[in-house]
Amino acid sequence: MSTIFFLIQQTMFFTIPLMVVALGGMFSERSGVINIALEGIMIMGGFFSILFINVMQGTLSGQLLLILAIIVATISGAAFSMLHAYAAINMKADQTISGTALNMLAPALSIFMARMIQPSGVQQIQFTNTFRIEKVPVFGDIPVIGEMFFQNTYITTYLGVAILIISAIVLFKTKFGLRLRACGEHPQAADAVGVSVYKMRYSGVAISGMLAGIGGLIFVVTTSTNFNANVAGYGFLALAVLIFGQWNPYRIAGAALFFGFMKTISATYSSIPLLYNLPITGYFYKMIPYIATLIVLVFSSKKSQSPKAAGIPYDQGAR
Amino acid sequence: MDYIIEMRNIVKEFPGIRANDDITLQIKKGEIHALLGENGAGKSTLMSVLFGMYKPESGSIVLRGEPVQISGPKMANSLGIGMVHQHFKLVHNFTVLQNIILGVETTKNGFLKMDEARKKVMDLSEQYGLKVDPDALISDISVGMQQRVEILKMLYRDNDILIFDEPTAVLTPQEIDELMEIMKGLAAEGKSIIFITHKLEEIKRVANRCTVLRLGKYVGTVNVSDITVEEMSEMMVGRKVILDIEKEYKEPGKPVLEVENLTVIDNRSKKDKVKNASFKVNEGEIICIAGVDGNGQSELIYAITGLIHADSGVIKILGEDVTKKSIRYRNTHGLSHIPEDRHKWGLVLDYNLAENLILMEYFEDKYQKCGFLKEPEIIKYAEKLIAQYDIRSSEGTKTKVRSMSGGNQQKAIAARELSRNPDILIAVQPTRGLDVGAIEYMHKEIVKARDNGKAVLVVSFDLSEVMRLADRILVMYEGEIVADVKPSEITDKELGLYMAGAKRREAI
Amino acid sequence: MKKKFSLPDFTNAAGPISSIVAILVGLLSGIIILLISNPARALDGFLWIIAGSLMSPKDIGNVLYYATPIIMTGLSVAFAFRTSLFNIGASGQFIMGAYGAVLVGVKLQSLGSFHWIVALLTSIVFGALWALIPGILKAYFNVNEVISFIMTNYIGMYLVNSMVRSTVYHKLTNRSLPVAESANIPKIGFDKIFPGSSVNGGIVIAILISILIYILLNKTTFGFELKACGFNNDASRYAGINAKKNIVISLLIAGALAGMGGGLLYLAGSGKYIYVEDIIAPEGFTGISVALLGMSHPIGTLFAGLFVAYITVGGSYMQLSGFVPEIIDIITAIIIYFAAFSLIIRNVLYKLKTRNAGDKS
Amino acid sequence: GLGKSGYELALVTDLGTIDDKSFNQGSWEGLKKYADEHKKTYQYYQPGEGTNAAYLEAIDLAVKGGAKVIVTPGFLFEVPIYEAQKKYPEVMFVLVDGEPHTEDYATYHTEKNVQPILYAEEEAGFMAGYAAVKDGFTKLGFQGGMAVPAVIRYGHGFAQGADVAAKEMGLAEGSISLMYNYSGDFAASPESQARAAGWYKAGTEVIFACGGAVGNSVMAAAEAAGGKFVIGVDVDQYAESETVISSAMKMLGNSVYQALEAYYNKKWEGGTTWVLNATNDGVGLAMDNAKWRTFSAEDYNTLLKAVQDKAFTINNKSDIGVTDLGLTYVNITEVTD
Ligand SMILES: Nc1ncnc2c1ncn2[C@@H]1O[C@H](COP(=O)(O)OP(=O)(O)OP(=O)(O)O)[C@@H](O)[C@H]1O
Ligand SMILES: Nc1ncnc2c1ncn2[C@@H]1O[C@H](COP(=O)(O)OP(=O)(O)OP(=O)(O)O)[C@@H](O)[C@H]1O
Ligand SMILES: [Mg+2]
Ligand SMILES: [Mg+2]
Repeated sequence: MSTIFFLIQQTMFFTIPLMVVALGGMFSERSGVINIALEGIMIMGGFFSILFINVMQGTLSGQLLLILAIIVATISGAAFSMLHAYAAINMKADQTISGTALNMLAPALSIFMARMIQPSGVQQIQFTNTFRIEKVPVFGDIPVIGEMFFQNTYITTYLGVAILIISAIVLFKTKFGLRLRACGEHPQAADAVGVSVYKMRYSGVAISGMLAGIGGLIFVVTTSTNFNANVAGYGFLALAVLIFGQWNPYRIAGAALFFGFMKTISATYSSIPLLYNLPITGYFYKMIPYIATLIVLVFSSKKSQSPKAAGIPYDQGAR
Repeated sequence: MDYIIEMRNIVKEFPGIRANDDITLQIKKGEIHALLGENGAGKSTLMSVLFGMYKPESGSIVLRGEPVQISGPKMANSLGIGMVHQHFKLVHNFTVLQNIILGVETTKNGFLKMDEARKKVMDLSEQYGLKVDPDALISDISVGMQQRVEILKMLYRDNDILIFDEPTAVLTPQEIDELMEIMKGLAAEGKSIIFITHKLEEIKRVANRCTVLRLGKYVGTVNVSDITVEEMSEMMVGRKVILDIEKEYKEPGKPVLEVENLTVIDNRSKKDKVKNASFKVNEGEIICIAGVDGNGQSELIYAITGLIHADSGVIKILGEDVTKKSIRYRNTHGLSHIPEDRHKWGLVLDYNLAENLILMEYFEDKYQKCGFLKEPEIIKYAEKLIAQYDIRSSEGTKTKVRSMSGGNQQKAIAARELSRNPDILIAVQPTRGLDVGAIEYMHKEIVKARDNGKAVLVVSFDLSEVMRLADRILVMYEGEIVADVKPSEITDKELGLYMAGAKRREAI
Repeated sequence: MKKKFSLPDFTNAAGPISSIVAILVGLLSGIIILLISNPARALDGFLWIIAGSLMSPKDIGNVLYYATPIIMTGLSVAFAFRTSLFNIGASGQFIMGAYGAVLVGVKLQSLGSFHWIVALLTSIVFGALWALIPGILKAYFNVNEVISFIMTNYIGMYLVNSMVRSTVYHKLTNRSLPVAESANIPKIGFDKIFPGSSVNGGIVIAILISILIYILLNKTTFGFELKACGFNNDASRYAGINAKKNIVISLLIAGALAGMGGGLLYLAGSGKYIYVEDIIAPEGFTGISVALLGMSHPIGTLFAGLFVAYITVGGSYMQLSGFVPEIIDIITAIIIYFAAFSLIIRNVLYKLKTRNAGDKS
Repeated sequence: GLGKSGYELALVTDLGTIDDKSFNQGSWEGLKKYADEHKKTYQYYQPGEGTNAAYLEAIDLAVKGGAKVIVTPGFLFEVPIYEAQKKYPEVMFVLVDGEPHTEDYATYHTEKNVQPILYAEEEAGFMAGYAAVKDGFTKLGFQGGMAVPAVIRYGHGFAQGADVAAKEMGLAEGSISLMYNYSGDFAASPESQARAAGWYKAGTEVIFACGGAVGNSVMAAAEAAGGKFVIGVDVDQYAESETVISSAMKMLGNSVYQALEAYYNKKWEGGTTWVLNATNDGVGLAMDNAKWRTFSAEDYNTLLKAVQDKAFTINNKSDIGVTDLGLTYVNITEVTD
């Protein structure tokens, strides 16, 4: 039983950042802008928020500091994503190109800035993790559920779940969501009924920036004690989760869970006797999440549909 | 004055072309005003200016006596102007209801309130006889219903100036009748309607006045009751147009295309789209397949041309069973195909004209050697076709097809398919969206092929086209061939009954 | 309209011109960054970027050496783009190719003067086979290629690590064994022309392949089919082209190109080994940048690869003025960012041209 | 004026950066300290890629930049320095963690201008493993980074130290468990965090984290698990996490500092290898901020003395596996690849 609790807790460490970032990507692509810059945005969000923690941790600590850091990550991610929005929306740029450029820019820029800002001239940014919650009051004492979901956790886990629910509601139940989706499917139709395609696309990209920024912070805080200008390819994995999740919030959550669980198995099989004793090599375990994803895709891709207008710059004049 | 809307001296330029050159258009309240002109005359552009999608270089718009600057569709809507676009602007994976409310949603605390919207839509639908299913996805409904959705969109916004850009090009005769009635009803209620169409008899039927454009310039405005169809078309083209085809009787030769008990089942819905269809097309004969859109015509043609595979039955070309053969095999063994959707199937829009003209033959020894393309040969051939079929474009063989007008794109496809000297020519909706001049040309080419002993199979939703072209008419209804008649033996009305499924032939 | 005289055809030249504009903007931003970080030495630093790689034959040789693998991965990405496929999996194909080359380079020492050829051919086959998986998944199971490429990047990395350990492992250094001398690509005299550098016959192969790909795409029926599929899958089906087969072949070729890039680098005789580390080969991602800067044109990609290598070598000299080499990455990123604006630049050029034409008529 | 003003002291990094929490960083800190104290100009250079040729180019660059002494951390420089020592006879090289040799290991040769420095990491690891078992831990873990020789020697020493301590304490054979893994990289990652968390969950009490930033992931896992510990590496890492109980150190900075001092004081000992071990205080266990429960400073001194006196035979081969060490008290679960 406790192994199961453990697996669930660990799965969250992989799942939450992947899901949050993929949901961000969903808003961007649903508005019609392909965002392969998620990796770069995560790095920028991680950079500024960890730098913020690094600077502030003398005076602040715990959840308040984390919440402020989340705000910093949100703003910096959104700001960085505007470079992509400007290229994709105003300049009608090829979205793959500008995304690639930002993925290249982010690590170089954050190393450069870290070296400039930090007195020691190093590129890593240290922080002390004062954010873990041993046990959530009240909820943590509920039998089974408490141990599974409310012990040894971070507020970012609940933030992730909240983001999922809010994303789904915003996308499907609000005026904003309806208009956003229209812009990603048929921008001419949206334009013809007076919806500003530019505004919606800017909003979509900005949300993707915010969520990817947050995702960068979550990634670093839960897995390390310093930031070194990378997020280990999780931005690209989030992109894969987005596609795997077929641009739908619930499916994205499912895909992130699936992938996170597979990752957990492959990283922790050595402490699960049942798995350790199987005649399977460590490298194979490392490959399992990726192979499993491919296999699932083979069976689920036949009817996969991306937003129709994603990746196509919107030109008012064109028909 | 008592014009509800006046567009004065509108000039609109695109790179390299003046699409609207000093055009004036005056619409009276409560009238149906037709806008007439050849392909590329500037009709859609002018309407886009009125709808705020283009900003004109010069000119002014006066609405109900007040000069206005229309900054965008949103403002146009708020001024009461609505538009049904030539290419529908509907989100394919939204429901009917979602499409109607998009842009004018009612919300409570930021959440959509669909119930009120639904009631209003249903009321309007009842009041104007515009039958729709509010919860159906656009991708699942017929073109006719999609158009009703577009009209409901305007009514939902309480628009009283309604623009219809070529609304009938995609409708069946019955649907056209319905639309005409609806338009008359709307006008009677005091709404003003601008109606763009290439079909002069429709103008005759519903319009009060008609403004004619030619090559971006204003030609004149006339009272429809004062003018004949012939005069109108002369005004538009600048010369006389002969739409009636001179076709001599020809005894059909041996069968070229034979379809036996063909059945096609849709992968997704598992419904049979074509049921047990059998027919023959003979040398020197034009067979037209009539029917309401969505009754299996597309699937029938796809199966014959190999784009989808037949679930059962046999297809023969010149006696050879090709049911299991590849598309390439059929194309090289006597089959030519002018597809219904020229942008989806017919052309590689990013290829230039020459490349598109050899799209079906690039692999032939004429155009390649050891896998290398023979460029001089290709250019020479393309230039020959361009001259022969009068394909107009800005840069000749090098023109990107994307930048060509719809009519000329269609000509390019026709040139390519006809010049391959096929045994069986299949043409689907060959004149869709073309102006009368281009239609005249297209029809001539089809008849010429027949006269040269080719077998021709035409699919059309346009009854007048069917009546004019066909030596024999097949009617498809729900995947079955329900009639096989000669045009001389049947009236439009009777044909309509077959198409609506109200009548079927007794036995085959 | 009669043509009396006409402007050079800027619409066709717009590609190169917009890339050049992007490069200028990128370099300009480079100066600004240098000025921000150390105004006193900014000019020094900038001169290094521009001229550092032209200082000696050795440096020029190294530009050619660094350009070789990224031209290949660039061609791989560009080629797939031509069929409308985004080969974000060049990294996996690259490392697979590298492994194939190293395997043959280490194990089959008896091949004599054919050794390097067999090793290189193996890298091509390994790269191609690795791209075959996403190709088949795309063509026959509709699996989005971006996701399967990302997955095969990781799988390829782990697989190569595992195979290196079981076949050609040098435990003391945790990397692959050195390949035999005979497996190194011949220097064909470049060691005399550019003494001290690592350049070898690989660059000639890369250039020849670029030209070959250009011919393949633009002069052959096969290229005609591939591009048609890329532009309009439906229309090419209508024209009787087997689109599925073309997707698979296109990715096979893309994989072969990236795999060959791995072969060319690991057989360069510069002391390159496959490290058993869990890091995805960066050459694949550089290939995306190179392809995009080269506007997915084979010859453009060739020049883009040379350019990226050129400022990278120059950029390492910049360290002499106290600047970190990351600045080069920043500059390259900015260049690519502005390269994305080519559509706008093209439109401006087009307007200039048509206005001019309009004036004359 | 390209390249006029020079840098007298230079460091060329290998695949890592100067803040890799490993030998690049340690060496750089020693170089910096000396340079700052003695007002020397200094700079580090990053090679274009990880090949012998690229390392040589970076050395060329450093020489061009006016370097008199070049520090090259890591065994990857063994072959490049073998070339460079002849190419630049007037430039001094400090080769940390290696000795110059040819690519095929056939010829080892150190010129007068090269000061190779080797560390007995196995001794540091040995002391860490010994102390851990003496402190009462029986469930240990070793989390290496890439399996490079220095990391392997740390790990093997750790296992041997634990084995010896268990024997001394009269514990039963196989009573010490050791989870053993090389992560394959030097980066913090969720995978390493999860692996360590799994070990802790399954009972592991203390993990010797020996792979640069991989250690940060282990620390994150230890913090999350609560009541679990980490042994740091190379430098005293107590400041990085509450959970760091001690660190197995090698005096990278010191030795680089000393080599530079020797050069400027005309006491350069190039041509012969410095082997830094417990005897010459080149390696050790961090005790100043240690949080051992029972293992005291006194215990450490006894241990150190014994190691210095070579009282234990510690296997330092890096081309064998940990299970080849033939340990009896330690039950090794090797998480292999
Ligand atoms: N966005 C555009 N950019 C450039 N040229 C355009 C654009 N839209 C229209 N044109 C040009 O303007 C002219 C008028 O086009 P428009 O679509 O208004 O014609 P139309 O009368 O509606 O024709 P049709 O009967 O074929 O619908 C055409 O020559 C066309 O090439
Ligand atoms: N982005 C554009 N740039 C230049 N010209 C354009 C553009 N979009 C459309 N056009 C022009 O608009 C004209 C009409 O295009 P369109 O495809 O609407 O033709 P159409 O006759 O209306 O055909 P359809 O039957 O498909 O409605 C063409 O002449 C084309 O040159
Ligand atoms: Mg029109
Ligand atoms: Mg038209």
